Amino acid sequence: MEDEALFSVISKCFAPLGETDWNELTERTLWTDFIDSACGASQDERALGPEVRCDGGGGEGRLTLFRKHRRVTEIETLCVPPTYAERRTFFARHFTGGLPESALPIESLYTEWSDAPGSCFGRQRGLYLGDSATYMRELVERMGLRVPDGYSACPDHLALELDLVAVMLRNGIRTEAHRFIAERFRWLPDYRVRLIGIQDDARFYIALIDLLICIQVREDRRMRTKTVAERNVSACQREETSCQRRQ
Amino acid sequence: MARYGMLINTKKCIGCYTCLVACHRQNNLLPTENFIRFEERETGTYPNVGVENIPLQCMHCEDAPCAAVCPTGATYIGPGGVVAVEEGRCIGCKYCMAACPYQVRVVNESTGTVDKCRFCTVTATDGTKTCSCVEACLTGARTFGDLDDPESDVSKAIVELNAKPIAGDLTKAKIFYVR
Amino acid sequence: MTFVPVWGGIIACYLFLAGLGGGAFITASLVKRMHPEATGVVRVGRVIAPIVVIVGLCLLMVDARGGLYNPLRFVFLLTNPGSVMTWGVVILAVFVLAALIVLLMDLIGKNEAPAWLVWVGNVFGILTAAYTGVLLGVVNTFPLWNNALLPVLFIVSALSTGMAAVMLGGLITCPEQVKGMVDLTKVHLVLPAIEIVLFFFLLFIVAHVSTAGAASVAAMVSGGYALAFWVGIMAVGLVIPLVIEIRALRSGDNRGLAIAGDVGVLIGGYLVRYIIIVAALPVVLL
Amino acid sequence: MSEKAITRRSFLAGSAGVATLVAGGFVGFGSWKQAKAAEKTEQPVLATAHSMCNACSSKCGFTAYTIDGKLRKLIGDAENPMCKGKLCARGYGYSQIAYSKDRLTDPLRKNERGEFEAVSWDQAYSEIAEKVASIIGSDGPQAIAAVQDPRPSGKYYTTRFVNALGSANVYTHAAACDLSRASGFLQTIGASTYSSDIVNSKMTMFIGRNYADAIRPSSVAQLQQAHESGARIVIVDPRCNNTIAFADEWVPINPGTDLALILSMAHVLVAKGLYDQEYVKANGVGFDDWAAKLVSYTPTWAERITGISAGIIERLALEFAEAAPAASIEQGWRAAIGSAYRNSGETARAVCLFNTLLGCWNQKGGALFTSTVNSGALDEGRFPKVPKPAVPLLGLDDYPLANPATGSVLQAAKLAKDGAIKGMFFYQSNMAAGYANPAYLAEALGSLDLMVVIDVQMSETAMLADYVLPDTSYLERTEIPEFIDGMVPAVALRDQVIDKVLPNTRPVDQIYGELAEACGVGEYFPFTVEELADAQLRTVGLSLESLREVGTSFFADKAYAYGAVPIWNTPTGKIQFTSDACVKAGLTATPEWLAPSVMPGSDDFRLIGGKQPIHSHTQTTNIEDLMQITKDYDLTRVWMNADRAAQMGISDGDTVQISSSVHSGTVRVKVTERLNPTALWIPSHYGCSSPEQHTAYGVGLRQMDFVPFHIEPAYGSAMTEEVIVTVKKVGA
Repeated sequence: MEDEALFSVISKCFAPLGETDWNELTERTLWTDFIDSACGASQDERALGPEVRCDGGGGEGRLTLFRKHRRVTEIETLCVPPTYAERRTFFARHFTGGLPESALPIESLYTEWSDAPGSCFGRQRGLYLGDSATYMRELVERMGLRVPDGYSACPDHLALELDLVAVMLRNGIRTEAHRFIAERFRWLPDYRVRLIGIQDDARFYIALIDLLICIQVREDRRMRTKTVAERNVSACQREETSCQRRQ
Repeated sequence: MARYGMLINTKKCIGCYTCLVACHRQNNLLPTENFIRFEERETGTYPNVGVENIPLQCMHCEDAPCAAVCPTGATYIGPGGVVAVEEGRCIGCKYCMAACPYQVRVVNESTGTVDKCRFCTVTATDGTKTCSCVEACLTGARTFGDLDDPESDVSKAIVELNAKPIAGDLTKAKIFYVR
Repeated sequence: MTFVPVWGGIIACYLFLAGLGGGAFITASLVKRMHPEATGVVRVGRVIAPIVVIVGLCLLMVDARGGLYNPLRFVFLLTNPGSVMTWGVVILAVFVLAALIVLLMDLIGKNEAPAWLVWVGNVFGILTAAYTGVLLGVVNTFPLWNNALLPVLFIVSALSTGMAAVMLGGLITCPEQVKGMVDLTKVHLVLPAIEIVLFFFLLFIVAHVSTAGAASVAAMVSGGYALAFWVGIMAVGLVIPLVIEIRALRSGDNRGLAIAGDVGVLIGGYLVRYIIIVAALPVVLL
Repeated sequence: MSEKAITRRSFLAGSAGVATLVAGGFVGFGSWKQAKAAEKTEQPVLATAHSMCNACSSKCGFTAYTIDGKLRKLIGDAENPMCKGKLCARGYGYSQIAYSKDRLTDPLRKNERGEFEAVSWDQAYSEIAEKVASIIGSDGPQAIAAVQDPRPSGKYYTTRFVNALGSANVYTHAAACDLSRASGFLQTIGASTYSSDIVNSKMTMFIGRNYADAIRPSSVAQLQQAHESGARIVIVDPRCNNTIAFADEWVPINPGTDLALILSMAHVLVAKGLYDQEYVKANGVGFDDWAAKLVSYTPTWAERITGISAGIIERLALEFAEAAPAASIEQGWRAAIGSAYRNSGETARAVCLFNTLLGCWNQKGGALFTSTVNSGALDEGRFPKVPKPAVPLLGLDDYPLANPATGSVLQAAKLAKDGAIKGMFFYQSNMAAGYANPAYLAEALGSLDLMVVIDVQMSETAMLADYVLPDTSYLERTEIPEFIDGMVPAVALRDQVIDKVLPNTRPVDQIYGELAEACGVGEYFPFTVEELADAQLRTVGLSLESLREVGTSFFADKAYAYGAVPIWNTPTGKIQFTSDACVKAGLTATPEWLAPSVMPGSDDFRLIGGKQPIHSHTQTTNIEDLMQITKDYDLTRVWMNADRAAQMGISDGDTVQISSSVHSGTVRVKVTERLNPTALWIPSHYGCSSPEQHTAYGVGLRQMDFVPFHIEPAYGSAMTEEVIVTVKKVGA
């Protein structure tokens, strides 16, 4: 599965979808393909270009092992997507606003409303239509696209952010896509905390978020240390092999 | 050059917090970032009691202890005698907060820097006619203006009402109170 | 609105470590002069001095979040020569530099550090200790801080904690060298005694000059901080070490007790800063 | 690589399928922000709209400024008679609700497990309609009822919808607000309220009314003006509230005894012949009966009850006589004469009669019946008339004096519990937390077959509902015009300020119209809210367009003039010193002393409530900016008189346990000289029990929890302060 398809699938996991569409998405071959691709993205870390992970010296072997173990459980969780009925219940209880169990995947709700002078609510959190929403709307429009009607309160809905990545990748503007991933998905750790806090079993969604966080962290580092990154490729590969040996 | 100051008539203050919330809105503040602090004083004994609500905020002192102790020069006395904070220099050591005798400086929890009343009208670019607290005050307890201009509302009111800084000559404060 | 202390544990720790560093360096110089053979103890002091001050400075930077998030802003620290904190930065910088060079020369062992450099270290060590007191002392919002006794108390406490730290290090790494230092034990004995006297005067005077001062003192001796004050500072930090030292003078060394006494001095020293920072109440100007 | 069509489908491209995009359009977040900031400082594109606040029921008019469609600033409209150019803290703070994460985003239905789940509008409508049909089928339309806290559109559409279903049962929050006042006034002067001409008065007495803590900016301004021009302002209140800033005297009365004070002042006037005898004779009926009763209400008698010395009572009466007719007792609102005590309704009657003794009706500086303008009749073709329901408003049999315009919503709750009312709709009403004992109300509303709540966030009432329908916030909709009484009557408009923030929310007019459609009575809603607003305005010579321009418009030709003799709209056409209806309802013909139903002893307290200037009941406590003030200043504390506290060994800031017969809770104490020793004062806003309101949840105590469920005889009010509590220091 191509990267763009990977993002497209995750996007659809967070968006309202009809039963037929959901069944089509989670149909066996496509989903297996998605899982493979997800494994790739989280494990061999080559999904989005050259690997740059470097967890420091010394003890990283164990750390990597631990991470790998965690990722294995993540992948296992992802292997069994929720049924349409399960998903509908989850959306009705958690991706609906104003409820004690609300956990809407909308960036504005987890970031500062605005730090620009001349905004009404300043740096408060937990408000719709913050700077990230305005940015998303304008970006989407500048690129010649349109925010769908259902998302007017939340152009910075995770599903749209992911969808935009998929669209960018599909259209071959990869550098921008990578930058977008690095910049936009910084709110996901806070969102992950919210998902952990809900009463229902949110493991499927948490696993997707973990996958995205993993990709974001890598892209962020890559953006910041582009040149260093290239130098480190070989070193990291060495670490990878030594790790495999220990296993 | 103007020398800006304010008069606060506590006899008119009903302690309604309107100035505080208006200030939040005007200056993009966090809910915890209060440029105005209220003190309430009760006098007398039941049933002969008096109540005084005293809003405090940066007094824009001429002898500003905050500016004196600021190690990075982030706090300075700017045009019009307005004590200002240059956020880009502030390291958030909070020495100014300790030095301020009026406890009217606050930490912006989001940036870690210290901030306070800016006499917002002086720097406002959005057509604001006077400080948002003055504009919002329901009872006209606040008057803002140029202390050097004897004809300004604030100068005339200070004379007429015999208003004094809250702590006398302590820091040559430029907010005058009617008590 | 109730008053919330401007600073807390982190800054208390910074003041404590800065004083301790100064005190440790001076202790090392003292030991070198009086017991040149006790090189282990001297080295302990010279190792401790720069390290704790550097740690203290790091704590300061952690507390100053505006700078922590934008480290380049620390460059501006030298731009206001009128600020005690600016002097502090200079003093601490010179001290750390001197102490580091002395330590390096000591470690390399080829040449003794020149006497003038050691004296620079000693002088700036005292200044470092004094600075921590003056930093608070010039703030006239808080009567508990704004008096001439506080810097003196902080200097004595700095010497006391510095000495305790060096002795503690000595007792752990080279106990046999520490054994013979009866004269130093006497100094070590005098400091807590002076501190108790200074503390008494400080509280007595502060309690009498203003209501805010009285309230601050009340908070320390009978209010929310009473336990920390009486048990932490007075008992653990001053009286017990004093008793231990007296006992040591009379009936000889006991390593375990000496270690306990030194640890007590350190705990007490930290609490002195902490409580003086958090118990101080501002003058009410209304 | 198995590429399926689905993975190539994009939300962003719309329906067409794969998107192609302009690569050059990409810009990083940082540069975007910089460009944005530059654009704003260079040329901020401000859009403005006039609208009305919804933070309390005053509905102040303001101009809203928006940048990029987002709210920037609110400025009170100088023209608006409610705000006179100023908004209060709540007005600024509450504007945040539009963007709050706690807003309801989708219609909700409670599932079998008692949890809310999102459903589609159509599903919600059809299920509600099915239940409505089944209730009407089995119990008739009178088993349907609605409750609303009056707002322009809400009031109109709720009433129209319920009437269209064939039911007359539309209630307001009045039973927990001003029901006794309105009902008592109706019995004496035939009007549900009046306005004291404070600015021009020589003396005005406020009984339990508190302009400075329950703010309407124009009222604060009037009071200030009166005070500054030398009017004598007297505050009768167990608590020395913040209005004292503009008052001359605080009369620290024992709560629940205001009736005794008024009767005794009347005694002084009548005994000394210092009342306007001609006026009384010309306008009143039954005065002699009242005068006969007044004989025994001497100031010495009243001193024992009210705690106010006889000398002060006599002096106040004489001052009134001196100032008359430029003097009055202000009309009050909630509390003492509104709904607090067993004698609230009778106190309201006595207030009107006392004002009559002063001869102050429609006199400059007295008590006025100011001018009103209302919408005229509309074209019945476009706005079809709803037939009058066959069965009148339920509850009036049991509480015959209750103002029929609002009814007693508490009796409605009782009827719901008894099964006479089976389906209830709520609009902008947090009945379950604010009107009476929440445990009782939860049980009563829990026995409904159908409960539908329309609101913007999950209130305690919404928590009990079977269906919750998400409303737009007040900034996101246009409503029908609000006609405002006054010296110069006016009309103001709530207009849409920002686009709908949440796409799946709907404005109240649309919700009721669609509900009506689903229930088969859609023929009564063939118009949009704009059409209705415009038609109403055209009956008074305006249009929606013209009112949009100015926000507030005045009817100068209808301005009030002093001196007109009012038409007393009572059964006798006179001011009724005696009322047959009251006798029929089991009360005395003239207002006599009626003790409150409970009285505190020397070891306990009467729990009384009141407002703080930053909150409107429970409605604003979920606003972070406002709640932060509560936290910063520890505003959830209960107030206790300093002497009582000293006796009990309680100091300022101590935590105490408060217990009534039905509830118990712990809270910190503010020890103060500003409170009558028999009272314990609690702010009435806190104790939110809805976890969906993340900011408000669990902060402070809820006054209503302590109040047992009971209803004021004859009048139907909540008697919110008929409760005795004991106080115990925690840890003592």
